[in-house]
Amino acid sequence: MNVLWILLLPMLGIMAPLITARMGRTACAWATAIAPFAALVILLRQTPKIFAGEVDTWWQEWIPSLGLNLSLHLDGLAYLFALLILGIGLLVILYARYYLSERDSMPQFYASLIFFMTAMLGVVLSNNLIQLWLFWELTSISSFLLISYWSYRSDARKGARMALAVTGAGGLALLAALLLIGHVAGTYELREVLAMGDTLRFSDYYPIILVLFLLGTFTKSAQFPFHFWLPHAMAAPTPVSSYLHSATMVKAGVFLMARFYPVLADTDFWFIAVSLTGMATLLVGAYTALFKHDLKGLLAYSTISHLGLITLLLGLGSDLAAVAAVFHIINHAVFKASLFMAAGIIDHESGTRDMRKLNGLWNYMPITATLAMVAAASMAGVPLLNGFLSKEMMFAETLRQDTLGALSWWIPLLATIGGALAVAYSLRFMHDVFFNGEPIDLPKTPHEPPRYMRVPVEVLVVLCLLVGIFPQFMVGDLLNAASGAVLQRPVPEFSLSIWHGFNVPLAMSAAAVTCGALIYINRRHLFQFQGQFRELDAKLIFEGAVQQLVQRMTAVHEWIENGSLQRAMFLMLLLALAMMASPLFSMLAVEGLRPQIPTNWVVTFCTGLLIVSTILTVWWSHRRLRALLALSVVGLIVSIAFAYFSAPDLALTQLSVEVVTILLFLLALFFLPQHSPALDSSLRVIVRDLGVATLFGSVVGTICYAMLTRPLTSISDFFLANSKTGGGGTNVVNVILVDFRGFDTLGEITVLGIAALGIYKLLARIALAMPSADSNGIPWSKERRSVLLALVSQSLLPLALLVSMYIFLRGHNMPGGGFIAGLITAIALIQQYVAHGVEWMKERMPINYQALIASGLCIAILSGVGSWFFGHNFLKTWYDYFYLPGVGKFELASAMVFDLGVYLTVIGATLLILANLGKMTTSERLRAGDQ
Amino acid sequence: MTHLPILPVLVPLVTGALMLIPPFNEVNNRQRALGTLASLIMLAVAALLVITVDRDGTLLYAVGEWQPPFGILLVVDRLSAILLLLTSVLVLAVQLYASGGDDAEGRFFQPLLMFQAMGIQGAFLTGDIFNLFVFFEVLLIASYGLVIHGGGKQKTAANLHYVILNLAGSALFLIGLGILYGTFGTLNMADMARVASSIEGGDLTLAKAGALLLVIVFGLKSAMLPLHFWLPKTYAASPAAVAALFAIMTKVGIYSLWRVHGAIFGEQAGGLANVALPWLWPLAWLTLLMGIIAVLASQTLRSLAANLVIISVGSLLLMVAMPSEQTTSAGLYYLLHSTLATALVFLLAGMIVAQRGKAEDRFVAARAVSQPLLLGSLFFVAALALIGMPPLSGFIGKALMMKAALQQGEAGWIWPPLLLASLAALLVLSRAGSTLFWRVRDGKPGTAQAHPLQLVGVGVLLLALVLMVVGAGWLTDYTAAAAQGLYQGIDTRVLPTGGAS
Amino acid sequence: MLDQVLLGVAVLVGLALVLNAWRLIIGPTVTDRILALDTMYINCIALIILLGIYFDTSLFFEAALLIAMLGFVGTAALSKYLLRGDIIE
Amino acid sequence: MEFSFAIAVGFLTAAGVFLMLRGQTFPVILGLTLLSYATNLFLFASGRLVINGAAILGSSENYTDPLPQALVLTAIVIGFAMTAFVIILAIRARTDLGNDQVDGRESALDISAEYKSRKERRES
Amino acid sequence: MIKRLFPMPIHTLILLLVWLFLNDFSVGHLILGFIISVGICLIAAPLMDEHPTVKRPLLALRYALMVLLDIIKSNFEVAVRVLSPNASLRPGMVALPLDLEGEFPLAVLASTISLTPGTVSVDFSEDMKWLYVHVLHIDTEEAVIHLIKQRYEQPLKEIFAC
Amino acid sequence: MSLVEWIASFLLVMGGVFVLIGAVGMVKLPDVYTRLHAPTKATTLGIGCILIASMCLHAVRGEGFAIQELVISLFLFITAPVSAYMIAKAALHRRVPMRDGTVNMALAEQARERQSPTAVPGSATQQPSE
Ligand code: NA
Ligand code: NA
Repeated sequence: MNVLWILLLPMLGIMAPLITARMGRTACAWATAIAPFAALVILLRQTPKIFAGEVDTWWQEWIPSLGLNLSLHLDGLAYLFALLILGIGLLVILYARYYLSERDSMPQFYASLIFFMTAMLGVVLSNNLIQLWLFWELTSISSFLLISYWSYRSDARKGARMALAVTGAGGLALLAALLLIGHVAGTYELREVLAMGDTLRFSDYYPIILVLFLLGTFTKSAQFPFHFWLPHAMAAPTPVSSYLHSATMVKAGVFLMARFYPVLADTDFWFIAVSLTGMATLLVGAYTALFKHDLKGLLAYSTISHLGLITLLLGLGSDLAAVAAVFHIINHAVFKASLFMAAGIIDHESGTRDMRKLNGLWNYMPITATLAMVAAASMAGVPLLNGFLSKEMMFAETLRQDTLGALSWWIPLLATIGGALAVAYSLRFMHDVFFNGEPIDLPKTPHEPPRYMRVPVEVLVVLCLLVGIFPQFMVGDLLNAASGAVLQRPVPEFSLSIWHGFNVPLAMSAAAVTCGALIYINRRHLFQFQGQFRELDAKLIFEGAVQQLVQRMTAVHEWIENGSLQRAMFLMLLLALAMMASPLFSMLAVEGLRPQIPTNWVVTFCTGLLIVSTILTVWWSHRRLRALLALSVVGLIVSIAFAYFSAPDLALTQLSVEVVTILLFLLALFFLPQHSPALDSSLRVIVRDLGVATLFGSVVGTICYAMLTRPLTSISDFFLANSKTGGGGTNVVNVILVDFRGFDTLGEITVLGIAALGIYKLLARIALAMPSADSNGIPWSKERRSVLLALVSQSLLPLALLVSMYIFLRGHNMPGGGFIAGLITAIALIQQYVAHGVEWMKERMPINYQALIASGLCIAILSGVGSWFFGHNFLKTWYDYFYLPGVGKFELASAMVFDLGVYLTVIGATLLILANLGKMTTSERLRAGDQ
Repeated sequence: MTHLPILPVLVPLVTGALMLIPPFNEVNNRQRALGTLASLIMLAVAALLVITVDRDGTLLYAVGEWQPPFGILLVVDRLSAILLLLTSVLVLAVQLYASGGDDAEGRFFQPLLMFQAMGIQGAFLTGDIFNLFVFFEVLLIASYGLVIHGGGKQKTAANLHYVILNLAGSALFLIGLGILYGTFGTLNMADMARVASSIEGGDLTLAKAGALLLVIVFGLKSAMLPLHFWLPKTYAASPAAVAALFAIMTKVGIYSLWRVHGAIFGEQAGGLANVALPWLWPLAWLTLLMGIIAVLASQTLRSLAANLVIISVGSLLLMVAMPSEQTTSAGLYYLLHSTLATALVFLLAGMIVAQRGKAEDRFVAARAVSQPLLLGSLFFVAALALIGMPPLSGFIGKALMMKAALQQGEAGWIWPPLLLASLAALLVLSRAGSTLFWRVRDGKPGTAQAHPLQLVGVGVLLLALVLMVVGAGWLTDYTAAAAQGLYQGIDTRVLPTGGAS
Repeated sequence: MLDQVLLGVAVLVGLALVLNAWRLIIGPTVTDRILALDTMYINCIALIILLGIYFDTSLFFEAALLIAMLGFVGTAALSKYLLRGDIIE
Repeated sequence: MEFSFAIAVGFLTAAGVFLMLRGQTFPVILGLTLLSYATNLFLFASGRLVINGAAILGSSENYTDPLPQALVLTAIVIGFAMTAFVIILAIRARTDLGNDQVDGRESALDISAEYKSRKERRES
Repeated sequence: MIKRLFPMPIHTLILLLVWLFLNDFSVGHLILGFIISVGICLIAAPLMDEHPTVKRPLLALRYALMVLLDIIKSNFEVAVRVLSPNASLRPGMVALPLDLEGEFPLAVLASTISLTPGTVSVDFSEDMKWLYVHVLHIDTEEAVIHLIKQRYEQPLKEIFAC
Repeated sequence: MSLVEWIASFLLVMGGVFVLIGAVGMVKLPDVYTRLHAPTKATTLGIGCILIASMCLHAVRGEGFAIQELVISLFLFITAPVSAYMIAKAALHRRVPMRDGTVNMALAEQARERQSPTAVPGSATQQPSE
C-alpha cells in the first residue's frame, strides 16, 4: 500500500504548482516540493524492510483482457531508483527556483517536472509489463514538454521533437517486446515473469524479443548509434538536463535492462549485443566529449559514455558486473547531477557555456569551482571519490569475461582507453573553465550564485565524497538490496573498499589517469586531427531525414492521389468488376433450370429500342439535349418493361420520377456549359474505359441472366398470404411499402426530404451564370408566358389533382399510393411554375414547402407512434371495414395516414427542390433580361 | 421502455422535422436548445440500451409487429448498443460545438445533424439488410448536405467527388442486394445467416458475387484502399463540426462488414464462409500502408487528421480480416477510441483555424493563436490519443489489437504497420503541434476566442476518452461479450421454424 | 382470334415506335427529336392499353393515364427550354 | 425473354459505367441515371420475371414476387433524391469552380487546345 | 358563402363527373367524389384566372361533337396526305385575323385548329389579333381562313357570347 | 367472337394503322412543321380507337361499365394541340427552315416575332417567290 502512495503523491502533486501559480515563486517551489518530499519520507520509512529483502506490492484489477492491471511493487532496485528520482528531484526543484528567470512560467515548469517525476516513478515501481510501458511512454511525453520548455527557441523545439521521435520509436519496439514477453510467459505481471527466465530464453521468440527490447532500452539510454538525440536535449533548461541525464530519463533504459536481467541476460546474444553496444557507446561518447566546447555538450557526451559503461557492465553477464552496474548507476547519478547544476550556475552567472570564453573562473566563484572540480574528479574516477570505486569494479569485471575467446583481451583494453578519455575530458572541464588564464568576452561578470542555488550541488558533492570514502557504510546495504533485485538470486560477495591492494584494475586505473593526462596535455594535436572532419549536426541530419521522408511520401502520395475523380471511380469500378467476376469463373453453367418466358416481336422491338437509346445516350453525351432525349426513351421503355413484367406500381413510379428528373436535367442544361468536346479524354483512356465498361456490363448481365433462370424460394408467400388479412390491402406491393416494410418507406421519404434541404442549402448565395443565348447562339425568346400553355396548364390542374387523389386513395388496393400521387400533384404544380413563373405562383400559393415536408414526416411518424397507445410496436397498423347506409362497405386503415405523410413529404420535397431553383434564377433573370 | 430500441431513430427524426417548422425553424437558441435536448435524450436512451443489453441480452424490436424475417427487425445487441452510445456522444459533442456559432453559417445545420444521427443510428440498429441500405442513404444524403455547410469552392469540389463516388457505391449496393435476395430469398440478416449454409451450386456462385460486391460498398464507406479517395478531401474540406461527426462515417462501413461479412458470411456459412477475407486482407494492409504514407505527406492539420482516419480504418479492417472474438473485441474498443479522438482533433482544428488567420491550419509559421495555452493543451492531449500514447485510450486499443493479432498468429504481418503508423503519427503530430503553436511569426495574435459551447463540445469528447481509460476494464469485457454475441448470431427462436424459405 | 389481332396491332405500334425512334436519331433538328419523343410517349400509351386488353386487366390503366399527363409536361418543358432556356422562371 | 432482359441490363450497366468514368459532370450524371435504371431492373430481376401476375390480390392466379418491387420502388425514390441533389450540386460546382469538370480543373485536352489557340493567336 | 365554398362550380361538376368515370357510379363515390372535387377546387381556385364562362352550353356540346367528327375526318385526309408523295404537298403558313376575344376562347380556337384538318396553330401575334397557322396542304389561303372563321370561330363567339 | 369483339378488333386495327401512319408521316414528311401534323392527329386518333376498343372489351368481359379510358382521351385531346403549339413555337424560334415551296414562308419570321402580318393575308404578295 505504501508503494501506491509513493506514486500517487507526486501524481497529485502535479496540481500543486498550478494551484499556487499566483502565490509567488518561492511559494510555488515549496508547494511543488511537498508531494515529492512526502513520498520520499514514505520511501525512506520502507528502508529497513527493503534492506531485509521484503517487497511491498499493491494490485488492483484494471483491464484484465489486456493483461493490464494497476500493479506496483517496491523491491531493492525500485527503491534505489525511487530514491534517486525523489532525492535528486527535490534538489532540482530547489535549484530551479533560482535558475528560472522571471519571464519563465514557473508553474508550467514545475508541473511538467512533477509529471515527469511521476512517470519515472511509475516506470520503476511498475509490476505489470504494460503498465510499465504506459509510464515509459509518459516519460517520453513529459520529457518532450521539459526539453521544449523554451518553445520559442528553434533548437529546443527540434531537440525535443528528436528526443520524442527516437525514444517514441524505441517505446513502440518496447511495447512489442513486452507484449511478446507477456505472451510467452503467459502473464503480464512482472514478478511472475521474472521467475520465468528459462521459458523466455528458450522460446522461439527470444531473439526477436531481445532485439525489440534492446531497441527500446538503447534508444532511451542513448546507446550508440541511437545516442544522437541526447546532446540536443541540452536545449532544455539546465535543471531539466541535470535531472533527465543523471538520475532519470536516460537511466530508464538502463533500469529496464537491469530489471529484465534475470530473464533476458545470460545468453551469448545478450552478451554480444549489450556489451559491444555499451563498449562502443562508452568510447564514442568519451571521445566526442573531448571536443565539445559547450559545457553542457561535454557533459552530455560524458553521460552517453557513462551510460555505455553501465550497459557494458550489464552486458558482461556476470553477477558482479551487474553489481558494478548498479553501483555506477548511483555514482553517475550523483556526480552528473551536481556537474550539470554547476554548469548551470556557471552559465547563469557568466552568461555563456562556451569553454573557449570561460577561463579562470576560480577567481570569481571559488566555492562553485571547488564543488565542480570534486564532482569532475569523481567523473574521472579519482580515488576517494565514488566514481573511482565503480570504475575499479568495472575494470575488474572486464578482465573476467571470455565470450570473445582469444580476442577477449580487447574488452579491458578498450575499457582502459575509455577510462583515459574520461580523465582527459574531466581534466578539460576543470582546467579550461576554472584556470587557463582570464575569461574572454563574457556577457556578465561572473560571481557566486545565490546561496540556496548552491545547496543542491553541495549536497551531491558531499555525497560523492562520503560514498567515495565510506562506501560500505554509505551504500553497502542499498547496493546489496538493489543488486539482489536485479539478479533475483543471492548477491555474490563483493567488497566495497577503497583499497584492494595492487592489482590489474588498479594498474588499469593508473594507466587511464596517466594516458588521460597525456591526452589532455597534447590535446592540440588531437583537436587538429578532429578538425579535419566536418562536424555533423545530428539535429540537422535528423530534421533533414524527416523532411526527406515527408517529401518522398508527399511525392508518392500525390502520385497515388492526384485528386482525380476519374481515377478514383476507375479503381473502384475495376475492383468491383474483379470481385464480382472472380466467383463466376467457377460457375459451370450460366443458364439455370427455371422455365423461361417465350419472347415475342414487340419485346424484341422494345429491347432493341432500349439498347439503341442507351447507346445514343452515350454517343450524344456531349450533345447534351439530345442525350437527354435518348435518356427519356430509355426511361420510358424501362417503365413499360415494369408494366409488362407485372409491376404496375413500379411503372407508375418510374414514369413520374422520370419526368421530374427530366425537368431537373433541363435546369442543369441551362446552367451548365452548352458545349463540351466530343472526346473528353485521350483515345487510350476512352478505349480503356470502354473495355472496363463492357466487361462490367457483361458480368452484370451474366449474373442477371443466371439469376433469372434459377428458381427462387423466398419469403414473399407470406406477404401474398397476409396482405389482405393482415394489412387490409390487396395491392401487396403497397401493403409492403406502408405496412410490412413501412420503416423502409419512412427512411425513404426522409431521404427525399433531406435531399430537398440539401438542395436548398446548395442554392444558398449561389451566383448562377446564366447564358443569354442557347447553344446555337440564338438569344432566348422574349415571351415569358405562352398563352396557350398557361391556359391549358391551368385547366388541367384540377384534373391532375383529381387523378392524384384517385391514385392516392386506391393505392392500398390497386396500383398507386402516396408516393406516386404526391409526385403527380407535385408535377401538376410544377407545370404551373413552368407555365406561369415563380412570381405568379408565389403570389397565389404561398406554401411553405419545408413545413410541408416536416408535416408529412410528422404525420407518418404519428401514424406509427399512435400504435404505442394501444400497446403495440411502432408502425403496427390497424384497419377495419365500416358500413354506412347508402354508401355501403368501406375500409379505413392507419396505413392510409402513413401514406398521407408520404404524399405530403413528396410534394414538399419535390417542390422545394424545383421551385427554389426557379426562385434563384428569377431574380437573376430580371436583372439580366432588362439589359 | 419497450419502445426503447426505436427511439434512436425516432428522436432525431422528430427533432429534425420539428426544426423545419416554427418556432424552431430559425437558427437561434431555441433551435439549439431543442437540438441539445434531443442529443441528451439520445445519449440517455443509448446509455440505457447499453445497460439493458449488457444485463438482459439482445433486445429485438419488430417494427409494425411483423414477425421476422417478414417485417423489419431492429436488433440491439451489445455491438449495436455501444455504437449507438458512441454516436450519441459524438452527436452531443458536435451539436454543442456547432451551437457555438458554426451552425449559423448556412441553413439547416441542426436538422441535418439530426437526420444524420438518425441515419447512423438506424444503420447500427437494423437487422434487415435492405433497411441497412435505406439508412445508409439517409446518413449519406444528410452528410452531402452537411459537407457544404458554410459554402466555398473547396467544399463544393470535395462534395462533388464524395457524392458521385457514393452514388456509384449505392448502385453497387443495390446490385449486391439484388443478387443476395435473388439467391437467399430473404432480407433479415439473422435469417440470411441461417440460410447461408444451405446455398449451393450456381446460387452459391451468385451469392459470392453479391457478398463481394457488398465488400466494395462497405469498403467505400469505410475508406478501404483503393476506395478511400473521397475521404481526405471531404474530411479536410468539411466544417469542423461536420468532419468531427464524419469520424463515425467510416466506422459504419466497418460495422457493416462485421455484421454482414462477420455474421452472415462468417465461419458457419458453408460454401460462403469467409468469402471476403482473401480480398480484405491485402486491401486492409495496403490501406494501413497508404494511411502511413498519407499521414507523412500531410500539410494541414485537417488533412492529417483525415489521413489518421485512414490509418484507423486500415487497422480496423485488419481486425475485420482476421475474424475472431479477440480481434473483433479489440477492434471495437479501438473503433470507439479512434472515433472520439479523431472527432476531437477535427473540433480542435476548427478552433485553431478560426484563430490562426489566413494560415488556417497549414503547417507553416504564422500568427499565434489567441488562446495558445488552452488550444495547445487540448491539442497535446488529442495528439497523444491519436498516436496511441498513454494516458488516453489510444494505447489500450493499439495494445489490444496487437495482442489479438498475436493470438491469431499474424503478429509478423500486423505489428510492423501498426507500430509504424504510430511512429508516423508521432513524427507528424509532434511537428504539427510545434509548428502550429510554437513557430509563431511576430505580430499580434488574433482576438478570436473559442465559444464556451465549443469548449463544452470538446470537453464531452475528452471526458468520453478519459472514461474509456478509467472504465477500460468494464468496457473491454463488454466488447469481448459484444464480439462473442456477433459471432453467435441472434437467438433464432424469434425466427419462424420452417418459415417460408 | 382477338389475341392474334392484338399481337398484330402491337407489332404495328412497335413498328411505329421504331419509326419514331428513327426520327429521334436522325433529327435533323432538336424540335424533330422532341416531336419524336412526344409521339413515342403516345405510342407507349397504345402499347400499354393493348397489354391491358391482352392480359385482360385494368391494372395498366393508371400507367397509360400517367403517360398521357406526363408526356405533355415533358414536351412542354423541353420546348420551353428551347424557347427560354430557363424552364421555371 | 430472360435473355433480352439480361442483355438490356448489361447494356445499361455498361453505358452507365462508361459515362461514370467521364470527366464532366453532365455525362457523369447521365451515367448515374443509366446505372440506376440498370440497378433498378437488376434488383427487380431478383424476384424473377413473371408476366400477367401483378401482385394485386384477386387479379390473377400466379403472382409475381412483390417484395423486390417494393424494394425497387424505394430504390427509385432514393435514386431520384440523389439524382436531384447531384444535378444541383453540378450546377453549384460549375458556378463555384468556373467549369463543369468533375475535378474542378480543365482537362488536359482543354488546356492543350487553349494553349494551341493562344499560340496561334501569337503567331498571327 | 356558396361562392366561397364552390369557387368554380362548373369545374366541380366536371371533376365529380370525371371521378365517377374513373371509379364507378355509386353513392359512396358520389359523396367521396363530391368532397374531393370541392376540395380540389378550393385548392386550385387561387391558381385560376378569371375567364368568360360558357354562355350557351348546348351549343358548346354541339361544337364539341362537330370537332370530334372533324377530327376523324381530318385524320383520313392527313393519312392520305402522309401516304402520297411529298412532292404533291403544298404546305404553307396562314395568318388568321381574329374577331374572337379573350384568352380562353382563343385557346379553345387554337386547340381546335390544331386538332382538325391539316392545320396546326403556331402562334398568336402579340396583340392577340392574329393567329398564325401552319397548313399541311394549301389549295387557296382564303379557303382555309374562311373555313376556320365560319366553322370554328363563329360558333365559339356565340358560345362565349363575345 | 361476339359482335363487340368484332367491333373492337376493327377499332384496334384502325388504331394500329393510324398510329403507324402517324409514325410513317414522322419519318416521311419533309420538315418539322409538316411532321407536326402527323402525331397530333393520326396518333391521337389511333389512340382514341384503341381506347374505345379497350372500353368495349372491358365492358363485355364483365368488369362493368368502365369508361376510365375516356379520361385518357380527354387528357390527350386537351394536351396534344398545346404540345404541337409549343414545338412549333420552338421550331420557329430556332429558325428551323421550312421546306422549299412552302406557301407564305415569310410569315414564319413574323410569327416568330409575334408581330401582325405586314400585309393583308391572301394577297398575291404573300405568295412565295419560286
Ligand atoms: Na576555457
Ligand atoms: Na427560373
